[in-house]
Amino acid sequence: MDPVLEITDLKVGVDTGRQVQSVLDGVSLKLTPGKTLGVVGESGCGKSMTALSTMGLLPDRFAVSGGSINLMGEDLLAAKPARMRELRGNAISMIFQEPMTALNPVLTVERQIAEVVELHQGKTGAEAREIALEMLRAVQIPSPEDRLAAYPHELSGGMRQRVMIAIALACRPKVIIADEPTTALDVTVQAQIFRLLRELQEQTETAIMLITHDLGAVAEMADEVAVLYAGKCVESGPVREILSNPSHPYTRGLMACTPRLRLGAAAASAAEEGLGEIPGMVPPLGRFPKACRFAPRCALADARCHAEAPPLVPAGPDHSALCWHTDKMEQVA
Amino acid sequence: MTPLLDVQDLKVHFPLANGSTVHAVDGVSFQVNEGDSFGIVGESGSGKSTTAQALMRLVDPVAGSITLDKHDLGRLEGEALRSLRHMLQMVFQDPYSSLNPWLRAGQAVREPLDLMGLGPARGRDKRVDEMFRAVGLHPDAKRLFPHQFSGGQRQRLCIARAMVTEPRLIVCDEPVSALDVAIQAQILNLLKKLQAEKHLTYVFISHDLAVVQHLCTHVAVMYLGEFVETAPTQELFANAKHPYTWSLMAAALSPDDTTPSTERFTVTGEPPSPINPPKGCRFAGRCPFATDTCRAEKPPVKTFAEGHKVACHYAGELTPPLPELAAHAA
Amino acid sequence: MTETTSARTTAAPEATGPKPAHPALEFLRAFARNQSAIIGLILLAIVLGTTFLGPVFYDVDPYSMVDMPFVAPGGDYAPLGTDYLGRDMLAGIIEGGRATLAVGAAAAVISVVIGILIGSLAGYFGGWIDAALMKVTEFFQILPTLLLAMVLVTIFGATLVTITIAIGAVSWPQVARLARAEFMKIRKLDYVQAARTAGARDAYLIFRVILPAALPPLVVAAGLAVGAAILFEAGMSFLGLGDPNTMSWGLIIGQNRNYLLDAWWTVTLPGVAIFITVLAISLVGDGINDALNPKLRRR
Amino acid sequence: MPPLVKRLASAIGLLVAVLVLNFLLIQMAPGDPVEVIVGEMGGASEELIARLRAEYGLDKPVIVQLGLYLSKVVTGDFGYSYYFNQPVLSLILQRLPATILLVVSSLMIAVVVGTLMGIYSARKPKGLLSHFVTIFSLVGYAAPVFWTGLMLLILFASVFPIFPVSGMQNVRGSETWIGAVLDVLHHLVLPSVTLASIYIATYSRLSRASMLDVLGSDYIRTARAKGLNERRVIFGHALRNGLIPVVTMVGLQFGQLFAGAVLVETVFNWPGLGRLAYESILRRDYPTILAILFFSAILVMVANILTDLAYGRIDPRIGGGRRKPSKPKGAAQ
Amino acid sequence: MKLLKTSTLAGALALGLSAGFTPAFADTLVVGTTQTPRHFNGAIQSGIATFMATAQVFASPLKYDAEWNPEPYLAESWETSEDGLSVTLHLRDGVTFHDGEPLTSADVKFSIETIKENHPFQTMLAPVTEVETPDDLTAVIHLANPHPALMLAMSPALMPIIPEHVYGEGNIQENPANLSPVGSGPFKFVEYQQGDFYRLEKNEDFFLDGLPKMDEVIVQIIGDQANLTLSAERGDVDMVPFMSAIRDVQRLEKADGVSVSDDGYDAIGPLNWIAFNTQKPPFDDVRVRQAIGYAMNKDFILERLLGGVAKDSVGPITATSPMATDEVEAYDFDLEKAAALLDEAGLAPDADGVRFTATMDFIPGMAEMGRNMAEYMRTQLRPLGIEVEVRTAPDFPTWAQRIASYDFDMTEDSVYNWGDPVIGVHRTYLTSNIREGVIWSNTQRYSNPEVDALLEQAAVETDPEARAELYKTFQQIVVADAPILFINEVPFYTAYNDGLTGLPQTIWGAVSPWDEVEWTE
Repeated sequence: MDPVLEITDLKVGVDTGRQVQSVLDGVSLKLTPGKTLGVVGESGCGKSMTALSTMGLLPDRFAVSGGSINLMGEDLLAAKPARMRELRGNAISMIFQEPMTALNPVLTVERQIAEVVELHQGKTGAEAREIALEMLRAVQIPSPEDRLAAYPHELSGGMRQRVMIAIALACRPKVIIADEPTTALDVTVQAQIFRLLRELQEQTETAIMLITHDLGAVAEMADEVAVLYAGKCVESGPVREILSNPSHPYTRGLMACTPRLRLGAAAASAAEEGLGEIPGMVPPLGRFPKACRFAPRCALADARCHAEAPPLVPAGPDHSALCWHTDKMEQVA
Repeated sequence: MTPLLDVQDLKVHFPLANGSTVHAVDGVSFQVNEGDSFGIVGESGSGKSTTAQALMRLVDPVAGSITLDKHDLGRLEGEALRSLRHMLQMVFQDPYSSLNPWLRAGQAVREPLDLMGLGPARGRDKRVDEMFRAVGLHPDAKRLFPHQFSGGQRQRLCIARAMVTEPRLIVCDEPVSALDVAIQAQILNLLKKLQAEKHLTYVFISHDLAVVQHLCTHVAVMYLGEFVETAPTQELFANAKHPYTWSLMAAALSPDDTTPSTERFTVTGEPPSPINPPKGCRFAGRCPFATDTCRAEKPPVKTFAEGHKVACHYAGELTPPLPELAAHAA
Repeated sequence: MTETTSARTTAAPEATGPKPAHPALEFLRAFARNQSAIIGLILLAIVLGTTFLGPVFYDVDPYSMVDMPFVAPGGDYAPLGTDYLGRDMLAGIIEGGRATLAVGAAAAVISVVIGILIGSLAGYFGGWIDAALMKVTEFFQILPTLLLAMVLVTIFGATLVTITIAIGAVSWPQVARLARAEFMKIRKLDYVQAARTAGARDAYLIFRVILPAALPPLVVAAGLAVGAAILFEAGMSFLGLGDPNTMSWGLIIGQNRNYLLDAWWTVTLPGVAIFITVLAISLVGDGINDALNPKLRRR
Repeated sequence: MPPLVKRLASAIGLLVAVLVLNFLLIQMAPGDPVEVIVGEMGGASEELIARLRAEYGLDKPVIVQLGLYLSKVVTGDFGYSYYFNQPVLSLILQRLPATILLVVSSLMIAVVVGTLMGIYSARKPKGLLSHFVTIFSLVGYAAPVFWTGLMLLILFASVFPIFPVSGMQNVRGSETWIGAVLDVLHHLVLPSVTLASIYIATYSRLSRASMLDVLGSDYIRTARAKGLNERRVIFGHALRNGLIPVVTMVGLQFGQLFAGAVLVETVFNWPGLGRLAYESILRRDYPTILAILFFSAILVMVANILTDLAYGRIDPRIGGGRRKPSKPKGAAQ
Repeated sequence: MKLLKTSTLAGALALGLSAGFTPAFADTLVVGTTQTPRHFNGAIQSGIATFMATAQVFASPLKYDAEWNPEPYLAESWETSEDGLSVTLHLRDGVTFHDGEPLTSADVKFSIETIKENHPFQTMLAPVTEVETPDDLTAVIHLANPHPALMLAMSPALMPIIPEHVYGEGNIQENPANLSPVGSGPFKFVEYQQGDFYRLEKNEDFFLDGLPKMDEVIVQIIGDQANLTLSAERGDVDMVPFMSAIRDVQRLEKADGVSVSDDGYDAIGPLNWIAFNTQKPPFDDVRVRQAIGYAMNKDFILERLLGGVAKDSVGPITATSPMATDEVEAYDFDLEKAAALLDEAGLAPDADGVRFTATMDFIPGMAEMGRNMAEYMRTQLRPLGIEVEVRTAPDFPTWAQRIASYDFDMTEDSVYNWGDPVIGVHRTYLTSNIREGVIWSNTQRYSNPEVDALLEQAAVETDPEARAELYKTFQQIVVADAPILFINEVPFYTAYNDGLTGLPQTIWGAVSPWDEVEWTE
């Protein structure tokens, strides 16, 4: 199936006043209709910047310096601002991390949903209201008629995130970018939201880019995975492939760091399980190592890793990793 | 053996401006033995942080008792309370706001010693150096200001500060939830290592079952101000009996488990407000097993083997909807 | 962002965070980058230099008649002209600046001290103490300050001291509110709780932990209060409630007000002096605020 | 509605406190009002003086005078103005409209102009015009208001005689109703602009700061992600939120605005309460001073209640029926 | 925003209108004043603000021309008895008050009694024992002793005939009609916008034929002198009486279409002086007072400080009065003489050259005559070794309180003659008028039996020439004793639109009826 969104070799820099520092350096991603791409990494790895570049909403001082973002044959980087506005919230929409703050506190739910419909579909009044109501039903908000007139503060966190999803879905977008959509929510609510996204995706064939730091969420939601580290995509491939056979030391490290819940019979052995570590931390902007960016934290790193940027090595079907040592993965953790 | 910490029927309520009351913690009892780490797990609004603050006497309980090593912590005031503070310390959730931006790292760690007049003044610097090393920081970093540290390093500083008075009990309030997964692992390992080395006792607050399972010896599951299930860690994760515990377990995600969410056990709705908690079982409104009894009557606390306590009318009678638990039970 | 630090961790070496610079240095850098703040600083230096060093270079008795009344600026004896008594305007402005600045500073100190005291107690303790103190504050806030000060000065007589006290006594509520808000915000921060668990007493928490953190905006408020007090004094003098025996900018304006139509300089020049001073104070205050905000308040 | 009742009770308490404090304050003043009357009459015999003292109750103990005063105030009797020779209440009611007109129009100018300036400079904080706005707004703030008034008076009533010199109407009268209204507005321009000039800076800085804050918030990013254009983002989403601190400030500053009116009314001979206050302070007209302080306190309170109402309209989190309690201390998590 | 637009619109409109600010109604006179009247009842209130209105709304028994000659007004004729102990007034027939009620001798009796009881000018009617009303048109005023000042006291400003049926009830101080007066004068009172303006309209039934000329008179109160001057300059007001601010007078002299005149006002006799607390050392020593007199440079004061607009004042009686003399000590500027007198008084300079320190008060609100004079004295007396501290009173009562309780060293003061010396002069010098707490009594506590005797005689002396002689001696003594240093006559000017004629030029200036004022074009 043709990708609905294809990001190729995306480069983003930030102007600090003294110099332009690289934030993203050659990130390539593909989204397929009806499928979910999980984008994982620690904070500061460039996940959100990838999303905002795609939306054309990079903050001040940040700018795309290379590559292309192709939405159904249209290069978004070349699109004029007016065209981008037409696409945003329409063909491509976004769900943000903090449902508490991502909704305008002074506007009703109806207004905030109807607004996109009015803007992109030219529907007004009762028609827009009807669509807003329909969307609330779609995101399974109880007694949706009453909720139309509600303000965000009158809704719980989970409901607010449902409203955000309703807004994102109102114009039947081809692509939804969900930036850590459940991080701020409780686990039981997180489960509900993931379930909702899955169900909606099955109905609409929307492609989802799920940005998360949680490999568990990736395992649950994603079909494909891209692992970002310090502005580079270090590994990508199908979800089962990556989780069962991680081919980059960073991915392996993340797997090892994540505490596992051991239930039932397995609980007995949980106490003996140690927790893996990745030493150090993600380097701050502007201090990315020149060669392999992970080398300073990598157990496998040797002189070459510190001297030469690693190549993209195939590690399986549709699976590739940016590492000199894909063959030595067993040695990690 | 007398427990180090004995909490009986602790209640913390907050009055609101409009006359109603938040029942943040509503009758919680537990004991922690020396060297154990007691985990309290729950969602936001469950009252787990308030419990921690009540233990520290940062909020005042309206009822119940807190006994720490025979001292009646819950009733002491003023100087008497202050003189006991060195026995229990706290690590906070947000490493950014828990360090005074105006104090250098060394001063921050030394501050409790100075305030409580612990040890000879000359020896304090040495003690601070010791603590820096213990948490994996170089003593040279003493002269830096908090904003010059990363989040993980700040949390190390906080741990050093909490341990500098050689407390009997450390209350950790979500100490890793603000950190990235790789750093979280570092801090968890550090806490575990220090506990082993110094024979510390923890009360560990978290929303993450996996973290609690990893670190704690005992676990209490909290919902709307009450403990719904308490047990030694292994027992709890092998034989959880409360539907709420199941829902938490089912919702926990693991990279090893690619079961799609649509096929998992989920509960509906979100926790109700602690202002007017439901009359019967507080979880009844979201529980798929709830009956009219649940909605009308407060469930009794049933005790099972190994001190496994469950507050559910049907505890032990229901079949767990999670395959692992069901398999284990069978 | 570029320097490295010597702090290496032993067990788990994290690459240590950036910015080893002292917060004060960071603040100075941020301040120095702010052009309007620098302009303000220069203006302030000019004002202070003129009023305090002025008499050294321009030795004319501001109270004696040097020429005919109402000589326009550029006259033979008085470069900025003369007033209604033929006194030298320049000497008067230099002399008046001292009283004006003194009243401004002293009144600001009074209002800031009262304000911080009330605001910090209310913000720290909360509860009924807060409620009671805020009632008092509200009480003072619903009365128009100028009227109240006028009544006070009328009752106790128009001297520089009573005017200063009156201004200070009516303008503290804003500082109190600010201090209270800061204290309420800061007292909830984890590091204050941490200090409490570390055995800190209330006084230590108030003065050693919270106050330093709350101080930056209060310092700015104090600076702005100086400007406000200067304007206040000028207003009172204009209404004829100034101290007639001490030359101040407000008094010069008030006394020459009737001659505005014929001798514009007698009113305009002291007005310009007030304007420049208050402007300089505001610019510097804004600069401090901006420099403090992003760096030290967040992160 | 208990909150309103509580509020009213508290307001009444404050007003009584205002009355008592001012009364006692004025008792401390040297001299007594009969001396004033006698002085203003141009002298009087001792018998007349004694008679006047008795008539005004000044021969009674202070506490009795206070009791008498309070009991009269309850019935709406604010006493008799020694100086102006009429009941204080009628005196104040004659002057009140002029002051309200001046203060409210100044407030509107200050808020509208200040907010527009603030929005503009928040959108382009580095622009040349933004600097100009900053400087311009500071001019009004830093210059003594009476001085600004005198300068405007010289400029626009003498050098370019566009506006009238003083008063609030042409005493020669207008033939038509509309002419009279225009005449008052014509007289209003200079005083209200002068009074507004102090506060334009306050509001432009405040709205600039709050708009900067709002424009950086998540829900503005959401609005942009919906594809809204800049104008709708600013006026549809940001403005109402940005106005919240402005509204708060309006309430807080109303009392000060009234104080500024004393100076402006004096400069422009505006026949309002401010000038009356000035005159009665100079004349030791105690009943009038007391009543003015009392009425200005009422004005401020009414303004505060109005701002609260406005606040509730702008910010649904405040005031609206379904109020959600704020989280108490320590109840987080 | 909307308001802003409207204001701009109004501004633009006004721009068009203001191009030619000719009066909207040709027969309207707009008078500007800085003073806010307490009320409009001149029977119980003194002061220019009240007098101006009183003279328009009320009529009095007599009025005066510019040469101190009485003219019939309400009284068609009058005669004084041989012994000078009674004055008979024959009232005009058919005079009615503005409310239509007839004016009778009962109203005259009521008015005189009210004035005697309430008016601050206690000496004015003090000798009146009884007013007899044999018929409706005759009133006989009986006196305890001859009282030549009575004639001037019957002027429009001082003796308004107020209707008994309006003012007779209750406490006259609080009579509502004080603010909406009813009289029989040339203009009817229409409305008062508190602190803004009051409006009078033509009394169609005025008893003098063809008068008044104006249909409407509006008195606009513009508290600030500069604003008032600007208004006059722009033609917003047509007439500004009682102008005394020098700069403004000079400015209006130059303004197009506006003229300035100091005609009239002779009887007001406003003197500006410096008074001493003569019981308080060192001012109890006449030499000290005289020394200060010689230290003042009157030329500088008159020419420079007062811009040559004010006239010199040499003694207690205004120079225009028939009772005045200039044969008194002149106190020519002479610092050496001043120093010698001080030495003689035993006040030697100390190491810093300071002989003594003293305070100087002034009436608040009168910048040029008051504050400037005090400031001048401070500067001027310093070389002589006298350190002067200028004390400001925040308000008039404070000043009055200080002076009337003798808490002062020196003060500037302005006191008016108000026509006959008995009304405005005696009060300042009589030993019997040392009344603590009463301002403008003998607050200097000056006491000279010779002066007391002279004044007593002059009060009852009916022969003008003999009377003038008595006053001449009085003036010489007082000037020599120097309880008061006379500086200048407060200059009163009237600024008026060139289109006006018939301006009041009587001895009472603008506190006489404006019934002949009219527009020429």
